[in-house]
Amino acid sequence: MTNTILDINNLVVSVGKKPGGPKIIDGISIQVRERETLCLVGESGSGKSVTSLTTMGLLPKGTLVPTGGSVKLVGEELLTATDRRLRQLRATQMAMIFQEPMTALNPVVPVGRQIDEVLRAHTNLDAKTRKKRILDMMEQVRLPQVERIFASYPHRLSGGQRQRIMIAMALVLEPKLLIADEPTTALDVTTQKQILTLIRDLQRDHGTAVLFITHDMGVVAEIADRVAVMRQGRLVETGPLETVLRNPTMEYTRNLLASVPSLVPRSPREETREPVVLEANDLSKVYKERAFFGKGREVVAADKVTLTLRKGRTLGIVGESGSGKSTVARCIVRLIDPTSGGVRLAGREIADISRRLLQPHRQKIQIVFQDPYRSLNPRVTVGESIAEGPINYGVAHTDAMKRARELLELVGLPADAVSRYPHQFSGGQRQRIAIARALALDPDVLVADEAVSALDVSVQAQVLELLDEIQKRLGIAILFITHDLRVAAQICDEVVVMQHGRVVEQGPAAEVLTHPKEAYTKALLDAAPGRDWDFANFRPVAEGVGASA
Amino acid sequence: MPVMGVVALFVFLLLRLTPGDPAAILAGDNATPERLERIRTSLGLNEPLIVQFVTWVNKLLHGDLGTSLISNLPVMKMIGQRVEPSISIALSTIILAVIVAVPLGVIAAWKHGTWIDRFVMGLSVLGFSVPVFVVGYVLIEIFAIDLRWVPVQGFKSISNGFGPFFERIILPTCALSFIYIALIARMTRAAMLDVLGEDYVRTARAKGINEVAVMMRHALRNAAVPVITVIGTGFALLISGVVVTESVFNIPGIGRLTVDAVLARDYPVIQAMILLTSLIYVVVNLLIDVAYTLLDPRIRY
Amino acid sequence: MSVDSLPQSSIPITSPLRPRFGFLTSTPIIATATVCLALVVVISIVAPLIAPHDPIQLAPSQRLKPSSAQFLLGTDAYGRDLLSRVIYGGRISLLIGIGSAILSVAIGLAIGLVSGFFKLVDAVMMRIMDGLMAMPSILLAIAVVSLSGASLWTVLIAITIPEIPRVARLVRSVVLSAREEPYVEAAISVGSSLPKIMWRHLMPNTIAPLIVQGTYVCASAILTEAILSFLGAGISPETPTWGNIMAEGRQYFQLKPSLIFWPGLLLSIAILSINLIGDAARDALDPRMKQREGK
Amino acid sequence: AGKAITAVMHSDLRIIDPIFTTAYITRDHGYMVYDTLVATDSNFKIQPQMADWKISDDKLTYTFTLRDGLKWHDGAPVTAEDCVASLKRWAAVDGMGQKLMDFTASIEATDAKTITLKLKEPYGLVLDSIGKPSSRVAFMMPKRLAETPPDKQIPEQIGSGPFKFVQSEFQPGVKAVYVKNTDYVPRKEPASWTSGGKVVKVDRVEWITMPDSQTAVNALQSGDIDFMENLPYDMLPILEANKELTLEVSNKFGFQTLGRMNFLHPPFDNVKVRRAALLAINQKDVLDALVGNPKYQKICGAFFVCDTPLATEVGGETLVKGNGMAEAKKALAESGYDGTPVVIMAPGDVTTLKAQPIVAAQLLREAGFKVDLQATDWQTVVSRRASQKPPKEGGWNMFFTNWVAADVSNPIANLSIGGQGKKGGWFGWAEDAKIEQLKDAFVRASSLDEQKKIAADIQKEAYEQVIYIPLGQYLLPSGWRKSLSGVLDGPATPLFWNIDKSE
Ligand SMILES: Nc1ncnc2c1ncn2[C@@H]1O[C@H](COP(=O)(O)OP(=O)(O)OP(=O)(O)O)[C@@H](O)[C@H]1O
Ligand SMILES: Nc1ncnc2c1ncn2[C@@H]1O[C@H](COP(=O)(O)OP(=O)(O)OP(=O)(O)O)[C@@H](O)[C@H]1O
Ligand SMILES: [Mg+2]
Ligand SMILES: [Mg+2]
Repeated sequence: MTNTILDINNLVVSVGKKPGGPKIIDGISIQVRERETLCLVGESGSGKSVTSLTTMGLLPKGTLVPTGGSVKLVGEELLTATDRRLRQLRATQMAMIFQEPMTALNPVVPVGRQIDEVLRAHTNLDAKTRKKRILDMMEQVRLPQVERIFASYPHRLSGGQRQRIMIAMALVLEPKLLIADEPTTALDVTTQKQILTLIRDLQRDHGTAVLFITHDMGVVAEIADRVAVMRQGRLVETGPLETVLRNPTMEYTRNLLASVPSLVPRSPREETREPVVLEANDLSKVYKERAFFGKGREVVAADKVTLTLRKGRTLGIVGESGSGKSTVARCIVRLIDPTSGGVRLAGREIADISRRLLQPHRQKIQIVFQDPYRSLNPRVTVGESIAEGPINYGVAHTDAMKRARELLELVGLPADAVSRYPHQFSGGQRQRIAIARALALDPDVLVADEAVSALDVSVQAQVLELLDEIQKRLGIAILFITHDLRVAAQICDEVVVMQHGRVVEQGPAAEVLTHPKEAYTKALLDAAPGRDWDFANFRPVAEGVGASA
Repeated sequence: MPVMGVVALFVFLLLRLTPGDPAAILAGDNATPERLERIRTSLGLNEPLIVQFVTWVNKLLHGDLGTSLISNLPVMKMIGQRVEPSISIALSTIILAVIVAVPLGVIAAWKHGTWIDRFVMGLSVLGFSVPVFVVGYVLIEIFAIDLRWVPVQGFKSISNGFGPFFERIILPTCALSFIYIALIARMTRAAMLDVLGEDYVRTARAKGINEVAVMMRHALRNAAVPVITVIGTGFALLISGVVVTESVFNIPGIGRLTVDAVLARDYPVIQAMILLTSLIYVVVNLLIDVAYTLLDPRIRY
Repeated sequence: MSVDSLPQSSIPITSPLRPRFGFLTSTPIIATATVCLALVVVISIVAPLIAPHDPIQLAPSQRLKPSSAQFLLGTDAYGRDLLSRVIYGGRISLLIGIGSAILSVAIGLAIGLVSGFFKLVDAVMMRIMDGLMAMPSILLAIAVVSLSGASLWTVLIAITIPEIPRVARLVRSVVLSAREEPYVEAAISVGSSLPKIMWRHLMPNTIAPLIVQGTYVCASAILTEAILSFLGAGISPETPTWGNIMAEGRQYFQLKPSLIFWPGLLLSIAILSINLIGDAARDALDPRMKQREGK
Repeated sequence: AGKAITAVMHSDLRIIDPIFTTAYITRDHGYMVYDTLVATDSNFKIQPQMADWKISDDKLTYTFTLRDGLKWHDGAPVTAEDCVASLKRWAAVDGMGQKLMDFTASIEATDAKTITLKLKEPYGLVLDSIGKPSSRVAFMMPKRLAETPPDKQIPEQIGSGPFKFVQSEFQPGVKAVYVKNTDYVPRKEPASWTSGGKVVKVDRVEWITMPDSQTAVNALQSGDIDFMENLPYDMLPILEANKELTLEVSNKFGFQTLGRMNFLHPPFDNVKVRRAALLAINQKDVLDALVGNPKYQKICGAFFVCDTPLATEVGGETLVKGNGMAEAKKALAESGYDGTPVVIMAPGDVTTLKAQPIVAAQLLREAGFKVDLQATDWQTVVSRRASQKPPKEGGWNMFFTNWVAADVSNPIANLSIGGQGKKGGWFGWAEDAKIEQLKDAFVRASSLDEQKKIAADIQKEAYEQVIYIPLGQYLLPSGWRKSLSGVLDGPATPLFWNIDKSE
């Protein structure tokens, strides 16, 4: 038995100082041992971050207060430790990496100095030794040109590089415990893969205990030794990785796993001869950035993109962040004007007609955005939001509202939701409302730009199911944009793979996602975390293939 | 530059299209209409507006601000005589305000929600609510008349030694700083509160460095941009304050020069002054833009 | 999982737009400020009923009298009743404050909304606004007032004009960021017209910052009026305003400090209250403030 | 650096050509830098200053002889030609000067030191004009300066007076600096008003502008300044208690304050309405509001200043007694006044002009007038009063001003009395042939008695037509620190010669 590094016992965290306040964390117990990675999973808001912040002693003062239980680090109680002692322990004994690499570093201090601060605060080393040690650490996290990066400001580094800096900063004093709170969620799959490997390697070298927080089951399968599942502040289930994935004991865990879409494309639907409703021909978009000094920068965000979408079908656009997916979507919906190329909507060219002439065509193509929290005006009732489109096209207010009720029911919300405001709904519910709004105009084409990316897997599954159902019922065509290959595999008939604004591969989903021709597509698929595991069926993919073969 | 153009045109039109007759002011009593007419002609006020404007702009472009209608002195010289006091007050006010207000704001943000925070904020709101001339009189009454620590009024150039300069500038500076301190302290607090919610502050804390370092090295530096912005936009406020302060403490600065010029319809002086203050404003804000790039490596122009 | 089993929201139906005045009593300080401001406003409104004397009625033989039963706060340099003048003074001062707040917010809002949406208008408008902003406001005000004569209107306009660019810029920046919001794009894609988008989706975003700006303008306008009076470019010396009572009283500063003290006190109370309420309104309307409490 | 006096004058010096404008501060500046041919003593008698004079028996030829040792500040000797040019420039713009020129056949330099003035017919006010103590004073300057057209300001300040102007330290609106003219040869006689020996005992005089009288009073109390020309009345109790200060009225005749109506536009184009206004107004209320101290105010119905040779109270009874209100109401009702609002310009920035409009407005309202009291500043009043347009287009109906007593003590000097109308008249442009006739008769009058009689007639006519409304007289106390001694009385202005300063 190796040493227990972190021992959380029956921890309770409540809101406010008074004991009667609602409990955010309600009696959880977790142990992390040396050289072990414990993955803490659970839906959004389940208390994962609060648990980690409690450990670090970084809970917001006065609002969240640990009211019971204990948190021990190598036998030392943390909940009652003084601020001074906690400061000493941080970085030396326990360190933390946060989710957002973009904002976790101070933008106005060179990254080298930010790491240096740790050494200055906790050691008496002279400047030279410190620098040597930092450069050494930066090499360990496999940063290139360490001298240059040492003196760089964060904004000059990519997201992956920043996250490496964070890791270097966390590990420079070889702490016993590393807490990583969704460290890869904001990164591309390829970068994610690198970071995960890095953490695992470093852990092996330094013998660190890792508490890894994520909601991505793929990541769990990739990295965890043991898994702890949280829900609404309670611990649902813990156990070794294999056990939890193969034989989850709790219903909740089963549901969670079952909701994870499979990378194996669903069985293809029949080819149809339905009419083409949407066509993009050589669509290009160049962003011109004006600069005060020097020449402006030009970004070719979409480069001669051609695609076709038939009635009743779903076309997926996949690709890494920045590959131009959203740009294409926006050009097609004419939220931005394409630089060149054409868009034909139901046979009509709409790429270069004026906004006024465009007006009647708008209703044929509708869009659902990624962020369910910002795509509904918080000051307008749900009903008014949905009815806005029909009213614009001449439907009487009362009729439009009646239609809004019907639509809400269609997307699985009570009809009386019309008079409520968006903030009264969860993320998944809001996304349904956004879909209802898009449907209100009876469009031929629905563009979904990362429409499920922000949602928990279970909710994601529901929304995908809803889209599928609606497509069956109304026969609309869907242009589905996602960076999640799992999602693409489950919903798309055809897939377009984009890189640097260009289409690199295109074809039926089953074809592209199982037998990619292009190296880029292959790399993408390779990097997808947990691709060897078929979560929904509680078995590794290989077994499934073997079984069905 | 277009800004200055707008200002120039605006001021010119404002002055010429509103009533007022410098000739009458010049001539004084028993000015017959004929005499007024002759004076106007000799001042060039009878030319068509467009000619006057072109003449003025043309001179301006050659660095000539014209001649005062009233005192017959070159405007450049009049302004030159008056610049030092105003700049002195403005600078000392900004320095004092920053020295006092920034720590206040930082402390208030750090102790957010406590009585210290409320006290500092209350004080700064108070600073907003008292007219600067009232503050001025009270200061004079206490420190110059009752205690006799400093002279009541006037200005001594710093070339006469720091002592005389300082004792005359300290009261106006304090009076004027009042509102400025209030403004900067509030802004500092708000900016600090924003920054304190940022991820990198949490990161800094997670490193185990002490709170002072967190505040100064991480938070304040990032809060500096909005604070500096407010110093820049507050500059207009400062100019207003300078005008009043110059009256209360009888400081021969450009603020009073302008007020006097407005009252006397001394067009060349008003035009030059408003143009000059606008120019200062533009320059100050340019400097502030430069300061941004120094403070925040992300900002590039 | 079935779609129907989604948790239904049990939060009561409230509108984020409907003014929530709860913040007015959120802390004892704000409550006091609210009461004070209300009092000052009410006093000003009912001035004719409660003022013991005609504030304009001169009695040169009664000048600068100390407090007495007839003149509770004494008289000013023209023998007018100070109490009555202070009571009446609030009318114009508050009118100028509120008027200039409303005017500058309304005009600034219009300019800001339009500039935020039309590039061409923006380019021209913002140059003009920059120019206006660069001009020292008090000098501008003095120029306007002394050149075109001091009346309530000219003073009001003179004080309002320099505030407009600030409001316009504020609104414009809010609009520029708000128009990137997905819900605005959603509105575009469902075919809403520009005016509708502005009115319904952009304008409401500007309300919170405008309330703050408005209270600030209100307070600073009252102060500016006082300063204009001080510089001799204020409203008619007959009509009492807190500003010109003080400006007149300053000559008798050592002789009869109450001439400055009382209007100054009311002025400070009003401005203090307005500022406090403005701050509280911002905190109440800005969801981020609530979030921040937690961080 | 020697002895220096720091003084705060009644206003700020900006225009420094004493002929170009009538501003009193410019006149005061003139007395520092320039000298006059002849001057007025404290008995209103003309005395020699730069020159002695002889009058021919037919009273048609005046010969002025310059005294020895007169030098301009640039070192050149003062010549008769310089003086002739100066007189001509002055006479071109000054009211009394113009009148004098009407009677003058020629004025010439007959030799380097002699100026000969020949009249067309006898004229009683030759010396009174050239030696008049207040605006505009006939100051002497070198010919090259005096040849500047009177509508342009002279380019430099070269006089022959007891002080020299320090151009390099001049900051309009801030300060003006004078140093002792060491070349100046004072007359032997003792100083009396602007006549006599101007013996300068200090090395330097600085005039500092303080726009805020409160600040100036503070400065006087704290010793920042030595002299303050006008003390605010309300501060007197405090200042009187201050042992370090001397408070005195150096201009014993003080000032006349008056209200003037615009004869060109309704309602004051109607004499009945003007009469009603006159009846409504009383001097006591005005003076109480303006001064509020019986020691410094004087109710006086005389147009030509009480206690002077031409003083008479005829016609001003209601003004003095304050019993005209009932009559005013009646008169107004009968005048056909149609409710046209009376636009009164009320300057807020001059202490001695603030009260009059406010009090008058109230009294006029009481009588039944509609009054539109428009707040402005004095400079605006100055510029606006020159406008002959109707009130709606930027004109006006009534304004108030003050004259130093010496400026109004006779019908010729008194600019405000006149009937020349729109062309040559004073603001308000009263047209009244009778007054003009009487004024002509006045200048031809050969004896004081005759002058008195004509002056009384003028006053009667002036009251009848309400040419202007005299609102009483007031005295302005000056204050100085006890370290100053020898401060002289003056007719209009503080005089800086003879003052000594102890350390
Ligand atoms: N400062 C706070 N004050 C009050 N409640 C809070 C605070 N911070 C978090 N909470 C609540 O605590 C609960 C747990 O939040 P936490 O951030 O730990 O969730 P999470 O599991 O990390 O979710 P996610 O996957 O979205 O990051 C949530 O319901 C959240 O609303
Ligand atoms: N308004 C814009 N101005 C300039 N460049 C832009 C703009 N919008 C996007 N870009 C650039 O265009 C490229 C494509 O962006 P786009 O948003 O289409 O990518 P994406 O594939 O949707 O990425 P993600 O998965 O992160 O949403 C990126 O390099 C991006 O930086
Ligand atoms: Mg979290
Ligand atoms: Mg995108």
